[in-house]
Amino acid sequence: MTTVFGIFLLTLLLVTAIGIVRAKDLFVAVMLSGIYSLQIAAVFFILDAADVALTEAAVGAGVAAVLMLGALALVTREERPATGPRRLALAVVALTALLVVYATFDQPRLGDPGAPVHQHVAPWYLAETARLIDVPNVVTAILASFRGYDTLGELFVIFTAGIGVMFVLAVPRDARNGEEPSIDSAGLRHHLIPRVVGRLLVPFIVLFGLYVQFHGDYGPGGGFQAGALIATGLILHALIEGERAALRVVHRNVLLGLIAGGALLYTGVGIAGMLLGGRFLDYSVLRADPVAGQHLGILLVELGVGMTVTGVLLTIFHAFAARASVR
Amino acid sequence: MSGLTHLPILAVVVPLLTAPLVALLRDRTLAWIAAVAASLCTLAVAITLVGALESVEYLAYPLGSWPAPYGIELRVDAFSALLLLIVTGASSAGLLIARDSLVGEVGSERQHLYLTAWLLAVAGLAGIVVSGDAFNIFVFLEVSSLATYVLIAGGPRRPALTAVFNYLIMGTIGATFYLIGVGLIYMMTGTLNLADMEQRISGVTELKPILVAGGFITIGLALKAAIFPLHAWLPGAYTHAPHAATVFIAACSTKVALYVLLRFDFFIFQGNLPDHEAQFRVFALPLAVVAMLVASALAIFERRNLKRMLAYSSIAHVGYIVFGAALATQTGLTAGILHMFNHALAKGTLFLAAASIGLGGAAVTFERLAGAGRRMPITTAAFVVGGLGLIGIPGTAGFVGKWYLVVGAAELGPAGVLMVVPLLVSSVLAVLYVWRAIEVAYFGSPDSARSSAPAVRAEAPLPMLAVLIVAAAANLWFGFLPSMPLTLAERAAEVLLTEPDQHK
Amino acid sequence: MYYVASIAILVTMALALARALLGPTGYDRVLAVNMFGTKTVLLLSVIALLYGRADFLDLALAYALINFIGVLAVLKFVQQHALRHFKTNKEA
Amino acid sequence: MIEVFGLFNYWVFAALLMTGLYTVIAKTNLVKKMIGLAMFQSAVFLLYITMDKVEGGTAPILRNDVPGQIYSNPLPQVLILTAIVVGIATLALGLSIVVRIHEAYGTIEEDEAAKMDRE
Amino acid sequence: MSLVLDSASFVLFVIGGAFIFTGGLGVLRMPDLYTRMHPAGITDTTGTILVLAGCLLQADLGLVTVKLAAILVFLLLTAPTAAYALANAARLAGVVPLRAAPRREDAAR
Repeated sequence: MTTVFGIFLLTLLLVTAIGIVRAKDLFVAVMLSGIYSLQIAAVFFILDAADVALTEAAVGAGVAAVLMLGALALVTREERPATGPRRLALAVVALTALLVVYATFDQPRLGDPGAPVHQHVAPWYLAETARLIDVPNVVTAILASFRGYDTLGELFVIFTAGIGVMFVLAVPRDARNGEEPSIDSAGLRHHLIPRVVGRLLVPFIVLFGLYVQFHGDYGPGGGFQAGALIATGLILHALIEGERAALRVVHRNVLLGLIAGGALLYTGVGIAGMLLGGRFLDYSVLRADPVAGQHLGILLVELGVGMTVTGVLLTIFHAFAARASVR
Repeated sequence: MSGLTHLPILAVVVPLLTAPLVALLRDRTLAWIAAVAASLCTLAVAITLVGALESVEYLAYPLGSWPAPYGIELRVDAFSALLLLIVTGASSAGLLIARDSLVGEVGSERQHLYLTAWLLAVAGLAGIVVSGDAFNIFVFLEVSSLATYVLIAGGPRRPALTAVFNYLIMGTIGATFYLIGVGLIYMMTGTLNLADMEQRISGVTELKPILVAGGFITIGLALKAAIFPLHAWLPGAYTHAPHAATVFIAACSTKVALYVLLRFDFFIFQGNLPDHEAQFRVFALPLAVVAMLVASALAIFERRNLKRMLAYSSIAHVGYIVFGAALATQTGLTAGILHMFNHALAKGTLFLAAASIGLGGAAVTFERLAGAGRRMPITTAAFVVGGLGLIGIPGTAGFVGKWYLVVGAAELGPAGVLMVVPLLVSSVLAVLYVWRAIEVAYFGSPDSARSSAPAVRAEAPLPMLAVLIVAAAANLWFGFLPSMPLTLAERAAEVLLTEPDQHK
Repeated sequence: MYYVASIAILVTMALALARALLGPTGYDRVLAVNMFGTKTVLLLSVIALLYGRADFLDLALAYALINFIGVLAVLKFVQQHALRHFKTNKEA
Repeated sequence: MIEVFGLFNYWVFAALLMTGLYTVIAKTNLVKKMIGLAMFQSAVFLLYITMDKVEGGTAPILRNDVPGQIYSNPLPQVLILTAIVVGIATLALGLSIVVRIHEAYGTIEEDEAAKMDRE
Repeated sequence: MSLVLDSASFVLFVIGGAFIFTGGLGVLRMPDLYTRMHPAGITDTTGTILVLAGCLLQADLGLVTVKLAAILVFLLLTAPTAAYALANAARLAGVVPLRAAPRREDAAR
């Protein structure tokens, strides 16, 4: 039955995708891509990927939508009728699709327990996690320890994006093309009810983010999801109170500190493993008991990820928002 | 556990750890010193690795001490060490001149962010070449790509923005194609570790997904490596990036993508796909030949911007490298891999010279180049050395690579001898465009009304000049004594051509 | 028993999607997006219980929070945009 | 019937991949291109997550109260978590460049900006 | 006891599902924005409460109940807020309710 649900949702997903492509108003396209994210996240949930569903929802429907709106506020909203290379596009797309569909016929079917992916590496993780790391969430165990180096890379990907956006948008705005009138980003000043409710919610969202951060060993969650949630909570604060007020609460330098601090914390834990006689990112040597060491290591690196992600997402949001406000 | 054990990871960790520190340093000079120190340290690590690899086939480093297919493993062999040398060398050269060269291009209040992105690019590229895990390569590919976009976006004129946007779109499509390919291989083998993949892929009987994966990975990385029809992003990106960044990017970013491409095609697919070498040859050889001829011709017709001309020449030289690899013989691969090193040297020198000529953030147009031979004799001399290397004149490093390419092609018999023709034609074309630049530099008279270049004798500041002289000297050094890169390239070719069951 | 609710929710999602695609005003779409979001929250809660993994209700909770922020962000954008057009028109 | 269901996800993956790639290549609007790129990447997420599902399995969060529980494959999930981060990072950087392009050229249509570059 | 609970939540699910479906139908079929907000605001929220109540009856007492209750409270807080803000924004932007404008094309502007 859930398979049918999945197929239904996937069909909706396709309809949404086509709607996004056809929408002439970019604002509509952004809203539809919010729906798109929710749908694909629901599909992930049905396919047993709880952590991924949480991330996709927080990132796609939350952060990405807010970022795209922030960018749209700075550029034109209407799309000019396209005159792009349609023939070339169709040819490339058709070729790619043929390749992919050709490959499907030899692929294992959905849910086939005999598929190679379920035979080789994965069973080891499922069997050994309890003994070696002793956290129930195997996804967290792999993410933070077995493949912790990938996560270090992931952290630096988002770090690079943060540095990049800061760098790219650090240029003073060119006055030549600034024909749009400036807008005071005062927040939703005139809306009493959303403000009150929003203010009420902000601490709960941050609290929930912290729960997701530290509960990631036991349930879906972890540093990245928590970072995205906390960042969305603080973005909500900025939305209702305005940029300046939000920056007074969390200053830019604090954000930069968070970004760099998280990255340094993760790398530092790795180096500590090296100095204590193990390899890079070896947490077992952090404590006398290897399993306790793993717990400590996972806690610290997840914290690092959470810090950097929160800092980067907020920085990016402020970089866009600051450009829209009075200069 | 000796200090040597940690060498592979140090190549990644040193720049990675320095990057956030540099972001925190507001002072331009301090940030620059830290970045240079990190880059030089990484270069030292690379040199030590080359030394350490003389006695062993490869160095493996299991991260987090988890055993190989379950954890991520770094694996450094001769091929990776050579690439690491190129990456760190180019980065150090670029960074050493960055302090003088970035003035007028990147505002001093955001230079620490720029240098952070630079270190991240180094870490990303180093991470790719030392990694032994297919997905890990993707992650570091993205670190390096994002950082490279930032480096190019720092260009002082607005075409830099459109150029970097193009690159971002194409680069992301390329990386995503790679991800699809890795996903399909993972689906059929259940593993992500390259060495394990190589073993297990021979047991896969359903070939369609593997074949499609081969297609996706090859096309995706070809986009990143700017192999001929997929090169559209490259000229704009090289032309409009800040001069110092061009030195770094042009010398190594396409080569790292080629490295991954060769790893996959010769390491993973040849063991499983029947006649994969023949397929690769049929697919890649014509592309390489067309690239060598068309891109060289485009370079000749580029009459405005020196950097754009050199960028087209880079596309042609990617063609040379692919040509060598497509021969799929020991000599051919050696030649291709050696040419990676030599081309990085020659192109690095040329772009270093271009950076001196365009000092202060000016675009390096031919007008600005005019009369450089009188204003900046040393710089122009170095430019000539690099240009000769590009052509492949005996005595420069570029000659050795081309010589091996000719030998490798000729080994294939009569058809191979025929393949020598485009090599020679392309070299003749290279003579034409390099000569034109030299002619303008020595004999062109600057049109004082239109040129902003100072007419008096004015070499670049000493640090830039020193780096340039070292680079030009290296071109000559490795032209007469090519044994170090040659040995590495030979061993790399051996590794690539060994069948999976013959390892260990 | 959960299926009854799930099917009703899924069908409603399709209806809301249709409204989001049809428009006509931006506000209609915001309404539809909001409705779609709450339906996703419900669907996740029901499926979490259906799978017998009630610990996944965290997800539904997160969705509920994010959905609200999304709607507010969209509203703020629309408001800014209307303001900008208003100003441009006045200046013109 | 089960044959069709078992491959449906992959076909949707192919369709989304096509839609995204088409948007990136055929549209000239830079924001639309970024949206297309995000869709293109999310199609790959679907590919990976589809292969993690095991019939009768549940999410890989171990529970001791149910003996003999089958779990779905955790590894693709970990990979996609990383890939999602890569996606948002690319999106953010791309959008910031779009904003700068709009400031420098006054347009976010690729062909118009290219025309200005040629002049 | 469990039979009573089961049948109670079954009834709640069915009624809630019906409400939700009606709400969705209303959002699609009603003629203009403000009339559409009515089913979205009231009918839909009722359905949400009923379905979540049905879930509450099924869950064991403990953290799960708390979470379900939290979801319920959040939805009850945010749904009317969003609806209010939406109506307010639309009214300020000049979307005219149907009775004042005989044709929908006018109302859309």
